[in-house]
Amino acid sequence: MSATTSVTGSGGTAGRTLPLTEGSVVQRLLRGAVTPGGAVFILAAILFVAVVSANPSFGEPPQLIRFIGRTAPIAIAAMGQYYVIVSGEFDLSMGAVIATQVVIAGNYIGDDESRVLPALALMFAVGAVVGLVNGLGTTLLRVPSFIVTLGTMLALGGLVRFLTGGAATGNPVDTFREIGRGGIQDVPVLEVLPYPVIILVVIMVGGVWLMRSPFGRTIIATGDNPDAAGLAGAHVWWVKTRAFMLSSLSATVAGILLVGYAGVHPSVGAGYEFQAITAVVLGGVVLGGGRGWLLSAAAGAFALELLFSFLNFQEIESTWRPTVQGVIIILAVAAAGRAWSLGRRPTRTSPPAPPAAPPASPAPSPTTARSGTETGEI
Amino acid sequence: MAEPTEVVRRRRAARAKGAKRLDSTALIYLVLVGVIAASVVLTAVEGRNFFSQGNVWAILTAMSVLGLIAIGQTLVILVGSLDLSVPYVVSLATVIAAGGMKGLDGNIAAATFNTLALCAAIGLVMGLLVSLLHVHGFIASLGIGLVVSGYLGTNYQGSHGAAAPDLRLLGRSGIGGWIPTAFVILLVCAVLVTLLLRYTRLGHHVYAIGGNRDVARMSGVRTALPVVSAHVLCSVLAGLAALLLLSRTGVGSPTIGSQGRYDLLSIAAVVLGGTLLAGGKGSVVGTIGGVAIFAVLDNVMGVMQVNPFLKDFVRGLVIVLAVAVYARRSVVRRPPRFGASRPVLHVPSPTGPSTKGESA
Amino acid sequence: MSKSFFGNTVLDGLDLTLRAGEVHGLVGENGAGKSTLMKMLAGVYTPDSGTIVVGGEQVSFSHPVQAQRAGVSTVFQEFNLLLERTIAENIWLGREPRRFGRVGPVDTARMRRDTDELLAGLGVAGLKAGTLVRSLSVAEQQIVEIAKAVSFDAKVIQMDEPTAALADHEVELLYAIIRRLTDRGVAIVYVSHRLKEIFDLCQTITVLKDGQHVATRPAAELSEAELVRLMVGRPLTTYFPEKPADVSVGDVRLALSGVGNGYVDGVSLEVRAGEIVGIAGLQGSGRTELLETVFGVHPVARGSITLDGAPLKVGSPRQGVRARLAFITEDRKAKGLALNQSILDNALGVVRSVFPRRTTTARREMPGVLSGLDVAAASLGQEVQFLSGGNQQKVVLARWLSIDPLVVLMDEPTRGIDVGAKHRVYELMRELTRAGVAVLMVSSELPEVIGMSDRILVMRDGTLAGELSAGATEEAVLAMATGATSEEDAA
Amino acid sequence: TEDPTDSGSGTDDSSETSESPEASESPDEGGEQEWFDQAVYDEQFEQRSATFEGDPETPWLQYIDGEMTDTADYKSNKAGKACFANASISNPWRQTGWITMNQQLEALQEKGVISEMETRDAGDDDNTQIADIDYFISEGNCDAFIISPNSTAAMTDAVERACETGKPVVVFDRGVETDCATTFIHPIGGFAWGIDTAEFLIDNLEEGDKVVALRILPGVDVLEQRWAAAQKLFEENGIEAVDFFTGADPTEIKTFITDELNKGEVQGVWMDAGDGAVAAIEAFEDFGADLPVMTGEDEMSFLRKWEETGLNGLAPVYSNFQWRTPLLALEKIWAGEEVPKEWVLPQVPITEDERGDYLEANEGMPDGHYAKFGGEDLPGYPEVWQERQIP
Ligand SMILES: Nc1ncnc2c1ncn2[C@@H]1O[C@H](COP(=O)(O)OP(=O)(O)OP(=O)(O)O)[C@@H](O)[C@H]1O
Ligand SMILES: Nc1ncnc2c1ncn2[C@@H]1O[C@H](COP(=O)(O)OP(=O)(O)OP(=O)(O)O)[C@@H](O)[C@H]1O
Ligand SMILES: [Mg+2]
Ligand SMILES: [Mg+2]
Repeated sequence: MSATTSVTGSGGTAGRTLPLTEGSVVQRLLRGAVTPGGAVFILAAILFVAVVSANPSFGEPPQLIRFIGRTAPIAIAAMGQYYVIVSGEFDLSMGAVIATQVVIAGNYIGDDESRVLPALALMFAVGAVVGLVNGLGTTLLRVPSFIVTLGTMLALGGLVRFLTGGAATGNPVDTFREIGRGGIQDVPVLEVLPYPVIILVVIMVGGVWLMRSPFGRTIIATGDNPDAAGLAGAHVWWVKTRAFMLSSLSATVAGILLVGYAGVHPSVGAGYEFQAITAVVLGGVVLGGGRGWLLSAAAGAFALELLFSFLNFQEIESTWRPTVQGVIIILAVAAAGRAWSLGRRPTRTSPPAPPAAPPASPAPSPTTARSGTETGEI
Repeated sequence: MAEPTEVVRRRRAARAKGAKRLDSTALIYLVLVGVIAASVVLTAVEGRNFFSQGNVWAILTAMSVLGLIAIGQTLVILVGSLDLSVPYVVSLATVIAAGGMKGLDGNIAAATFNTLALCAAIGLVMGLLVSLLHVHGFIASLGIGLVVSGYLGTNYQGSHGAAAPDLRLLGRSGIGGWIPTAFVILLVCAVLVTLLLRYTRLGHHVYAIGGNRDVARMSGVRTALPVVSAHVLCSVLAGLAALLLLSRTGVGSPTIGSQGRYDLLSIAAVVLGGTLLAGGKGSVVGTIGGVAIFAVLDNVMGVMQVNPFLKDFVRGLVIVLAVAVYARRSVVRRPPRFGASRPVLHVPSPTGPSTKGESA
Repeated sequence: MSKSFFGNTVLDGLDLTLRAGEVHGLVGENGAGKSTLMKMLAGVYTPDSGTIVVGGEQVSFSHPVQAQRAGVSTVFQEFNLLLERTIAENIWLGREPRRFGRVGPVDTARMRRDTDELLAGLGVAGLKAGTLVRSLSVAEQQIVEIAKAVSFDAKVIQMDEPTAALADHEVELLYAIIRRLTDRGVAIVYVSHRLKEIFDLCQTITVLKDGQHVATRPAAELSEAELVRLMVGRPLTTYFPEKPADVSVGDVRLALSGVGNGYVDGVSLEVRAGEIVGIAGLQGSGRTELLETVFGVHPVARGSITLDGAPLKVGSPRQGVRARLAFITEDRKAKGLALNQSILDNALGVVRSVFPRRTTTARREMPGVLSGLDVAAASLGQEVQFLSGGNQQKVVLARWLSIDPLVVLMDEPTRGIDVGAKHRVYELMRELTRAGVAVLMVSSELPEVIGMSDRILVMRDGTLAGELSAGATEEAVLAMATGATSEEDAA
Repeated sequence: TEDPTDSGSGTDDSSETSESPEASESPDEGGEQEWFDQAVYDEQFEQRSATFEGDPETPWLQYIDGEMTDTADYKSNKAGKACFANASISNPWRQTGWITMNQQLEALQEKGVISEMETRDAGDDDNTQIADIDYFISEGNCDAFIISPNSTAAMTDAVERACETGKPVVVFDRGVETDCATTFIHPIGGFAWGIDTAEFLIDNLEEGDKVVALRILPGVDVLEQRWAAAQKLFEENGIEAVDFFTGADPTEIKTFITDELNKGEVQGVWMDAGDGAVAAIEAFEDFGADLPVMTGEDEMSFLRKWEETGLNGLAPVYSNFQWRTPLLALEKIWAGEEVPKEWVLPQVPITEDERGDYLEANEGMPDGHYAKFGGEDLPGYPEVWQERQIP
């Protein structure tokens, strides 16, 4: 960075060094919490309290950890969908990918223990290829992703059922199903630590790391403004394609867990794409791209599942479930509406902020700081 | 002032030359003709006649319901929104209409009115969510669809009510055994909506808002009205489609809309018809073309007794490939100045501006 | 009048009086509040306090249309046209004429007729009412915008940097239009960063600074230096920084020979290390496309490019970046920045997507670079959409500095930014040359091209029309750009 | 989001309907539908123990004695063309049946009874199926129609139009609200299923015990009838039953059961279709609760899991072999033999004692296969079913 250094050095005008962030940790947390991406955590917490008060045994660690385990697939799918949505696209093919993986597990592994590893490799390969097709269709063929993935959903679903005669042969061996069904036994407090929980945590950690990596930031920047990202040297088509691949691979992992949890069945994965999109949107991620946090998407999935459990415990007829779900997502999104920018305005702006700042000294706005700008002149 | 405009004029003239291309509607109908041609051959291979009375009737019938819904969907997409609730609105409309008619002709008017009014109300709610609360159309309609589906699931178990005999008669009637009445209704609606889009302020504003909501607002367009109208019309057209379905099935069914997968198929048909998914550009004529492509495709696959699973595969493939054909074309590129399409017309050296900028 | 956003006062107790037939210049640095003031007059924002009086009547607007009905039309800084609609549809949007009174169908024929009349009334020929706006050039679009503003029978027309996207000669067209309007008794509020235009056009000038009213004076009483002093608060003697003595022009860095494709043809040029080469030309002469071609946006069909003597093959911007070319686009918002992301994320955008392994280093150094450029913000976590144009441009510059470029391609580097920020950009260009970087700059502001460049290349119709040395006059540049013969040159 | 279509496809045999035409739900005005019909309930109650005419070795040809249709007019010597308007093959039950039907077709083609069969698949859509039937009428050159209605009331008009052609019309599985069909083939019906299963649970549970009823989706007549009968019996016998709609999605099933177990003990599980039964059992295993007394279906997945866990269960049957009968009925019709107007096929649950036999007989079949598919004597057995070769 020699040029940079020399350039700035010789300018001799170096203004004050800007802080990386504004405010203390607590202030920032508070600011984060009022964004839709933060609010979903609060929503999930409220729902959790509601569920536990409706049924205290739900709050016991063993039950709780099982709940987390069973929510892992949808949370993982939601995180996969997040990559695509934040890059400005949609992935409607998730359900079909899950169904495909389930069928592969059932038909290819069967009772053959030795095929578990090759099957896993095959499933990930299939997931990657589907993501690749979605991504290339969207970026190179320039078909809107809504349409490409709708096409993949129909085509993949049809092809798999055509090739298998509509249904899988049967459940794969138990070793394979253990991934989604089993866990580490005899753990203190929890009794059992389900593998899906471990996988979920690993994927979350990996995802957070990914989103902080250059690639992750590039995904968001690309979702925000693809033209600018392209001119900044990002290969937009490949960035988006990788987002689609991450989505399909997440669906693959969800599929593997579901084979274990639920077993092989044609309706496993049905409607998962909309469930995942709902979770992502509930997590405050903006459709259209460029805004939102990965973990909020996962939190959205948990909030959704908690809501369903709450309805079960309240003995509300299960036919009303979609209605409640519909109302909730509309409310959440309406509330999120333009709340995103709230926490990120240049000045202190948590809504009830004191508008007291004297007009003469508007907080650290660009204008006040400008005085430094001209010092170099003359 | 003459001179600078001269330059402008020269550019205009130059550009017009290179830009002679097929417009997207023409392209869609070209694709349709191609699909029909292939179908004629394949149908003949099966020993059938594609243009036989029964086949034409079948295709036109298949177009009617999806067509009506797709027209509504076109409006909604043009205005920059999306409607995923149509299947549930359709289902709801059939049970309400059939419940209201109770199989009696005397109830037709009232039941039809109530049904369409209810659909309009649902569209209104969606439109208000989208326009006033700024909920993304995808979410608003998904949410409303879920709400309605919960209501249907809880309150209607199985088929409900009965269509009036006159309505059922309408379902079977047609012109000369070739053109079903349902298709005539579709055409009438298509013409009306096209007129609406071309010759009313509302229509102009629909395009404007879909093209750029802020620009429209700045220009004094009341953005809420067209958005709400588009959603209301879409739901009403879905209600109309439901009445057509009812005229064929004779009973209300709480799942008939989902059976037809009208949400995704109508969106696919609209996009297939050349309308931008992002809004602001497209036409009902194109949409009808898109619907026709689907109908012909389904028809020929039916005649060939294609495995039902494989049908979905083909549908998916066709959607992506067909849209790819014109999605690539509609990407705006500046017309190249040099090379093959370099404008031949070259106006002689332009005169400079009358007043030169003074040097500072 | 006052206006504050979220407790941040951007306009404070401002008075402004407009007289019929007057062109009133509104000047001030980026973020001074010019656009905000206009938007309040236009009914986009409602003032927190204060009143607006039009023709003796007190009015208050809560919507742009109310302002337009009251006779106040505005040509906004951002384009307000629908690309997929025709000129006529754009102009009459929101008040399409109808047949048979209030409920009839839209009278498309009349719309077209009225449009043609309107354009003719402005002295514009060659634009057809039925043309899609998408196919118009920037200048033509600007004309449509103005025609639209005029079509309201406006008493007051506000123009927010109407020439930002225009080349000098196209500005003439605008001048003519404005004169026609003032002859009709229309008052014009004219915002521009190009002081020359202000003096050319305006009878009265109002200066804003930090949301405060600084002065309103007749233009005749002001000199350019005086005006600048009012704007920045102190005199500004030399506008363009001197070419530093210690910069020696080195070997050829970037060389194009016979480069051509669909947009440009037969372009041969050289830029040496430590040299600033300016490219002038009319709007649409292909300057942007030339830079884009070098950077890899458009493929090179003919000819070759070399960098430091070695052939340069770039098929995409990414490869351009890899070859250490930097490209500052003319349209910051559309092509330069991810507006919802933070300053830091935007500044690191290039490194992250092309040299991910260098991210850590760049991230460590970036705060220093940004403050070195005097980016004014509360923190690096602030979203760039809330920065003023000048600061946004500095963020763009910072992102390219981070890759240590060999060649910097600048397209309208100072478009829409204020004098202070402009000056900083110029300084930076000089500093770059000192570090041996080759700078290729496109600008529509002739003083800028002339003042900054070591050599000036002029483009016309996609080809290089010729080369001029540093001291060339604006007339010479323009003559070459338009292809006009010398006797047509006004003295 | 739940998509009723999708879940429908996932389900098993949601297809049934035995509902005889007269018994069809009375179109009541608005409000909830009452699925319970005492007369039909009583009739099916009786039919469970009725004697079936014909050879018990070929149950697909058995029927309960009743009104017969005279088919002398249809007698013909040359092979005829059958036109089959199928509702869909979107669930394992229908797939299994469809395979069986095709093998039966092959056998009859060899015999020279049927020249060809043209099939149109409606993909679970009423509207499409109506169009399919109309297409057959005008373009199909059909010598006979076979219709597996997608829904009862909606298909009535179309079936009547088929009848008007004067060609034989065979309706099977779900019925329609007209008796114009030459024969209507179906197993006993939903109430019988409900009675069989509820009686089993009642016999094996104590009063006050809790049963979780897992249902697929609302509104399908026969599924509703199964539950209507079972619910009535549970109520009468003091069994506490809570019901859920699961869309046959095993994920949902597990969730519901886990939540129920979280609330308290569950002693029994009742299912309106066996699809997903395995998931229900696994939910108990995973929770560490005692396995329930439960009823599933004759789908192989349930039979296998049932044996493996040794739980106390019953596999009610919605006779899949009925898919053979329509073609065999055509054989009779074209031969001029009379056929029952309403052809009620036997519907006998598989008990624990018989389970072993069926498992053995169907070894190597996929999980989605149905034990009482009745195709053992057809060409292609067993590979075609094992490999699920769908034409
Ligand atoms: N919608 C808004 N929300 C918050 N702050 C805003 C908003 N619009 C403008 N500002 C702030 O108000 C100040 C004045 O902005 P304005 O656009 O009026 O400046 P300007 O003089 O037009 O500058 P330029 O020359 O860059 O166009 C700036 O600091 C800007 O950041
Ligand atoms: N062959 C052509 N004939 C007429 N107009 C053209 C042609 N090619 C491009 N244009 C128009 O000229 C306008 C500007 O083009 P371009 O960006 O190449 O010019 P430029 O010299 O870089 O101008 P700017 O100063 O805006 O950067 C565009 O609107 C474009 O549509
Ligand atoms: Mg401004
Ligand atoms: Mg340019």
